Amino acid sequence: MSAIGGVLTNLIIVLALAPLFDGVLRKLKALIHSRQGPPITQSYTDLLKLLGKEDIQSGGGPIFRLAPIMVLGAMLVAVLFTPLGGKPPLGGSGDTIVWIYVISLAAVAIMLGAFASGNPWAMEGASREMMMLLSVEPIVIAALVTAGVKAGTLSMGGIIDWQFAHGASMSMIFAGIAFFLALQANLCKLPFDIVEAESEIVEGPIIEYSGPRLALYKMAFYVRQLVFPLVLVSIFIPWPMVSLYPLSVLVTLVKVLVVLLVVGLIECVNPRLRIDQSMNYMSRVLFVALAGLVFAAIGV
Amino acid sequence: MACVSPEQLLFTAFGLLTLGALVSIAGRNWRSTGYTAVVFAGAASVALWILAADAIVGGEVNTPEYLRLGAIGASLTFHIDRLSAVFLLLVPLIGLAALLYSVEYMNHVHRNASAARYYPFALLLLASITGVVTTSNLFYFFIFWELMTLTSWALVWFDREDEKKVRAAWQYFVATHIAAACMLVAILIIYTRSGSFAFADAAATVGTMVRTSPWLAHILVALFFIGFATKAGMFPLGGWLPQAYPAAPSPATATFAGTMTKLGIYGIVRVLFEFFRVPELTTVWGGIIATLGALSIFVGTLAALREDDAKRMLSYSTIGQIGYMLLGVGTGLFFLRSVPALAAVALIAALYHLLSHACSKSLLFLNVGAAEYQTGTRDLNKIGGLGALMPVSMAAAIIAGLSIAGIPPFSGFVSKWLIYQSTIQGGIRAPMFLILALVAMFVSLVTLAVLMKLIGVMFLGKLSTAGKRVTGDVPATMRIPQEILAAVCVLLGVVPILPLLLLYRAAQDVLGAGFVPAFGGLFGSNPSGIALNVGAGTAGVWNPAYTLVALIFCALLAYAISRSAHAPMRVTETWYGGEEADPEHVRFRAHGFVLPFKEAFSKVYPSVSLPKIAAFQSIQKVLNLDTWVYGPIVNAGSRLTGRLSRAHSGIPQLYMLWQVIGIIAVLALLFIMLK
Amino acid sequence: MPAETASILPILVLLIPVGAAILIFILGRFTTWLREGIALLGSAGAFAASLALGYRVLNGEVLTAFSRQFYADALSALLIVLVSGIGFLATVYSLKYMRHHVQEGGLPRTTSSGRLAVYYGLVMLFLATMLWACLSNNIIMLYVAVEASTIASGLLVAFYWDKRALEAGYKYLMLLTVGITFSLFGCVLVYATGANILQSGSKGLLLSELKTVTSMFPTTTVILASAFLIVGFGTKAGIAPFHPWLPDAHAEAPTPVSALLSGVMLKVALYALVRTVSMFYPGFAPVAMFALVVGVFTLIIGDFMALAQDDVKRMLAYSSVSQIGYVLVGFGIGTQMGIYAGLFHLLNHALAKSLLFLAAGSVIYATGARRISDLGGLAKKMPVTSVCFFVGALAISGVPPFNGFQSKLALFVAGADAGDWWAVVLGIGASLVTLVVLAKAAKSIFWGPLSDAASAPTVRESPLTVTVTMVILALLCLAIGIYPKAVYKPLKAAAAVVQTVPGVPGHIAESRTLASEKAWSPAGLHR
Amino acid sequence: MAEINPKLIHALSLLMILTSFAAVEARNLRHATFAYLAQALLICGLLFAYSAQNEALIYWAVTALITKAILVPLFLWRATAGAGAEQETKPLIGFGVSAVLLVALVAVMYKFTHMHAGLFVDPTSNIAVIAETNLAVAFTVFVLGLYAILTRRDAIKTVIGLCLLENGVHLSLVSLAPGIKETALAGIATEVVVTVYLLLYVIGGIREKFGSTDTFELSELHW
Repeated sequence: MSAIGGVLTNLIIVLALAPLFDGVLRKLKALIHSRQGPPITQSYTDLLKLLGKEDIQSGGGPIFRLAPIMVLGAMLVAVLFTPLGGKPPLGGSGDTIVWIYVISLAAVAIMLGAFASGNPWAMEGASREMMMLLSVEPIVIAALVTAGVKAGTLSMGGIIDWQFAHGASMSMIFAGIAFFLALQANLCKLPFDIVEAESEIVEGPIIEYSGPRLALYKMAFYVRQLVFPLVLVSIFIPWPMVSLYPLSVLVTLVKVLVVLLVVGLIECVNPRLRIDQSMNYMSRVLFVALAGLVFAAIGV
Repeated sequence: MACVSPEQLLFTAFGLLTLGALVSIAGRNWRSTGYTAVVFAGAASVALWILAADAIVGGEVNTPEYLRLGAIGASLTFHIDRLSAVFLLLVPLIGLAALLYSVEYMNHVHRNASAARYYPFALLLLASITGVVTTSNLFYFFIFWELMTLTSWALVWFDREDEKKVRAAWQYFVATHIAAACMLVAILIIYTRSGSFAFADAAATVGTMVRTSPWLAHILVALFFIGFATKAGMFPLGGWLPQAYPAAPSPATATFAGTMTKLGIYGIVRVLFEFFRVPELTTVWGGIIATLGALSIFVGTLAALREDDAKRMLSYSTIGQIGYMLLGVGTGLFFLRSVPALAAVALIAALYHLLSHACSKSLLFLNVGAAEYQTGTRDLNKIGGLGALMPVSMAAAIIAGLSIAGIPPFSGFVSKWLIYQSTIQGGIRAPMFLILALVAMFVSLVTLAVLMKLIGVMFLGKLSTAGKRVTGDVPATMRIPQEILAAVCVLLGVVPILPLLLLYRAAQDVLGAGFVPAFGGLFGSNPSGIALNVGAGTAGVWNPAYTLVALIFCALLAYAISRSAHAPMRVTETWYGGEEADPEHVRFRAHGFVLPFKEAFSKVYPSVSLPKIAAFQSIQKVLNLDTWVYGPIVNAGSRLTGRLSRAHSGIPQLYMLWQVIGIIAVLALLFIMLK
Repeated sequence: MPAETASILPILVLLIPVGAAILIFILGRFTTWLREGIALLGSAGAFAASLALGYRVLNGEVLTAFSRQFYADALSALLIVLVSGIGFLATVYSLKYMRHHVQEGGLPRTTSSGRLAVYYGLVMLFLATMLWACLSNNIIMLYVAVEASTIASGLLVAFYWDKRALEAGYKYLMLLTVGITFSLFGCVLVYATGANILQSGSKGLLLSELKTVTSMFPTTTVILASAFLIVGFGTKAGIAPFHPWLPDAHAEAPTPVSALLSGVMLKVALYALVRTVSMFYPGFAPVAMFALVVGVFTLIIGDFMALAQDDVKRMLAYSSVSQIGYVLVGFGIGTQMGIYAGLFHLLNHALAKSLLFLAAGSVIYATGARRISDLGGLAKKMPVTSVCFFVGALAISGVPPFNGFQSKLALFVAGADAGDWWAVVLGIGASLVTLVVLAKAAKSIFWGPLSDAASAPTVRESPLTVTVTMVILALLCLAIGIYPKAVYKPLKAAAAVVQTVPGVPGHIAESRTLASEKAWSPAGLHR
Repeated sequence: MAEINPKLIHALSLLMILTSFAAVEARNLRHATFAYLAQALLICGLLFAYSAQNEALIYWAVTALITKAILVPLFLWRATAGAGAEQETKPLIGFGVSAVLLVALVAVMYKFTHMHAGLFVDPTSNIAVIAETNLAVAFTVFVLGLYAILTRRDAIKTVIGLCLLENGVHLSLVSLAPGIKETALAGIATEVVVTVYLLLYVIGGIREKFGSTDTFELSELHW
């Protein structure tokens, strides 16, 4: 029953707060641009508006209709595998590898939807999505595997316990840095918002989507904005250990907010990279991750 | 099955398949011949399945000796343990599906060829494969192996007018026979040491040989490994595969991918896990095989990403997936001594991947065949948007594709997850495996890219001109096999406990019952999922049932959210930036998919003829066996031949001079020998 | 020692073809059906008699005649049945084939009838002489029979009497006679020495007697004798480097004769070689070793020469050279197992190579073209021929489930047992080359695009008498390949006749208790 | 039984060397034929001489007279009939060299047989002393035959060489086992006259198709 409770809490917290965090980010960006910017609740209103809008379908077909649902669904499942102020509620039925692949399941759904829409820009977007996946995922994998190697288990709960038990270690620090450097791309923020580059390929994969389905996409992106930082903060910097569950949730969210603020800063001060430039960058980051893995192998 | 003895079942199957082959030789009409073949194969399959069930439930089955060859002491004995049973379940399934599929496919695509060129060989191929996995005598193992090669070769050679395909078949023929020669030498060595061809004696002999002359044992393993790896299509020995697969008709290719190449793995498991179970050997060769497997994974999949011909793409990706199995097998071998539990898990993982890949890859070949059936081409730049017309094939293709790419909740994910877990656990003990694990996990994303390209371009998007003449879906006899295989893919993914139990038994038979820890100890007690434990606590967990429930729940939630405001729907034209454009012109070609990435890795596979970077030249030389192994041999042979020919000048006196010189030489030699 | 019984059968086996030959020479030139009928009857009769003889020998008898001048033990019986059987098939094949060639202007029309009579007469004589060689127990008569077979076949080789045929005929007669004269010298040495040791000329002529005393021969005599015998009979058997007559003769002779030459004559010569040289095995093991070396050399040379050929018949001829090499290797291994394998391969090669020659002949019959590069895509027009040729090719190259595989594997096993690994590895490699050569030839003759030589409207499947013979041989190849036990008993008996080299662990495996009888459980293997 | 006369046999056998050399070296084929005829007569004489010890040899002698001395020369004579047929095609090695080689050869053979005679015949027996010389001669004739076959381009000359080979073998046969009556049988059985006839028949065909009997032109069939 505790699992069910954890599931519901995770879902509710994330669904409720994801747009808020996005609003905070937008506000931050506006301040840096020295604009007034939208109110913090703007993202909620956007979603509500989209839910009411007309649902225009060009590609049609079951895949086109299913894709957004699958995207959000997969993202939410990922939430269930993600620790939020404690153990991941579904940690008993899936470890980090499962987490990675559930995330990539969402990416797959995005691509399928893009293909189904039959719009060349969408397909280009899908192609870029695939490329980003190819260049970013290795880093995430390497970082998490490092954790797994250190902890001797790949289940997130186990890793967190190990962290608390053994404290910080060289390899985990390296892995965390690599994970953080990849975060920008994972969240599809500048300079890595290559997949849906409005000014080039007009939102890429989701170009043909509108109304409630677009809302689902947006929601999924907001959720993603929470999931990755959550993993970062609770696996690589789980401290301080807070025994009281609500408090620890709060602490975690604060840490996430901090991470997101940094992400937002970076986003504001950088131009978009070309895909090959970003691949070069990622390959360098990968070396950091591998360094972490090597340290883990030699037990540092 | 108390009423029928196992060997009766086995021989019934052989008899039915051979009989079917004989009957279908006479076949003129594609359709009728096809149905006859299906009937015979179906009956044989039932027999084999009963036999397999018999073996799984009742344990190992040994048959008495048949066809005793007094001269060399070989006799046809069968030994059916659970490992064989796994294949006895798999092979008829794939073969039957492919045959049923062939009925309409061949009748439509190869109408003007002769049915007698296809069905007899297809049936004999199944028979010989059955023989390979059941016999327990090296001599007959070799015979069945060769039969398998020949029949499959005849299938590759189906289209004898096309010079290119004939050459592909030729390459296949030569490569596999060189491998067979290696195997033969190895078998002879064992025979001379043990004095019999029986597996048991071989195993016993090798055990002693390793102590007496270890180098010989290593040579033995190398010879066997070359033989099996070539058939399995491991890089770089599998150069024939991407040429030969596309040459064969699609159902035949499906059979190859599903059954024949897998027998390479079967051979490696049989021989290395059962004959060569000595620490000195297993650790060394485990490392080698695992490394080669990772190499194969990397190269094969990246090469697949480059291809735009659907079948060539799938063939290359087969090389990659074979790599995963080899990685598992290698890990298992490496830890056979130190961590039995890990060894068992790795072996099971490899076999699991073998099953899932067999089903999904055959299914994909069938899908491509369906597309070819409809459009007449396999070029992904020409095909597009068939999904609207053939939803079944599309759904099947998506399932199979995601399964191979290792996306939950399909079969491929479980097997790959097991492989990752075992390699990572191995990496904790021997860091080398960490790299291999990373390669495996990274490349499985590349696999995803490959198959996204295939699915997305072929079935999704706008209908291409090549598909314009398509009227409806493919016939039912072509749909049903796809549906069956797709179902199997899902089943293997959602209920991992069933295959795990079977493979666990197989591993017990291979490694010995006392050797493998209890099932619960390895895979946890919860029947709905896996909680992997190789001795050092829970290594990882995967519970498809719960995850699926969660996924469905979340999807419903998402759907509810999307419909919450009852937004109206409208279907419009696609938006091309506000311009009127013919979809064919603005269509997204398959070639452009992940192009920068391809360019970054384009030099990986030796047979690529893209502009080369100097750094890769040397690597290509090393990896491309044609240039530095076969080539020189052939040149030397032809040079020798030239010299010899010039010696035969045709002048009688010269020849008589040879006689005289000959007799002098003979005298001299004999004097030396006898004095 | 099996019971010796005097019998009329050996004489019968000889007399039937000889009588047929005489009748044909007398009556043959008048009517077609008469000569063909007599030829058929003659060869069929010889075959029947041989079968009867073989049956009795298989039941443990040794048939002798003329106070052991003729001596039919298991080895002889094997060869006799082989010779007369292939001879019969070749005769059947000849019926249509030779007529066709006469009509196609292969011969001057005026003399054709007479020439055909000569042809059939000579074929009968050829058979008779070969049978004689297999039956003779008299070392001098052995030589005479072998020489006689050369004479009988000489005119057959030069049968077409054009430039190429004449050249081939001259080389054939000249080289073979010179070679055979060497062997005569060897025989004379053996005879003289043996006679002096045995103190009896009549005994000194009989192989069965000489066998017992060879160990008493002085070494130098053994060297001289065995050298001359190997070179002499080896020339006739086509052992490298004494083979150059072989491709010419095989290529230029009428196809049925080529089949006989390659299918059985080489074997008969080899039989003579083994009969004589193996006498020295017990005392002088290196002789066997030497045969092994020569065999390996031969099989490599033959294979590589075959690789270079474009004329299909020459290619087959060279591949015969290499296969003879395999047989010789079998004998050279010298163990009972090796000899068994050699004989087994001898049998298989006789079947398969005759099949190949007949199939090639049927291609020539249909198209008139002999160059592989001129042929192509015939499979559609001549299905039976193409399948038969392919079966033959695979059988020769030792691919299961055909007979060649069984014998080659037995050969390799024997070699491995005797520890001659180098020979085994070279043999396996060479058999790969053979596979490439023959399969490639089959591919380019029967598949790929139609060549213009093959696309002529007259090109069609050969007549029944031609195809039937091929099908029979092909089925035999397959049958023996699938069920080798069928020929195990006679082969083993024949192998037991030949003296083996002592001190090598070679064996026929049946004599061992195999561990494979016990059930197999890998669980018992844990260490 | 009467004792055989070694001197006679020595003389005859030594003469054989000369005749065979003449047969090999004579440029005119008819002269060569005569030389061969002479040698045939010599070998018949030898056989008669031996028959003093072993009367069975008389049959062989008679047969040899018919085949060697009558039939073979007859065939050769017919084969060399016709314009320009007598003249031999120019050989590979000239007279001088051959002469030198011959001397060397005889020397070697004598040395060999006199050293190893014991191998072939019982040294104590009365025929040993004869055998030594005769074997030397026999081997010489044998090698001369080979020499002819190898170095003479003319097909007919090669046939003569073949006959020389045969004579050499026969000589050694009779001198190895003269006392045994089966020897005669063996000798009779191994006459190559039929082969010679066939060869000359084929060579006749070659002459009419190729226009000459030069064996170097017979190289159309090669690799």
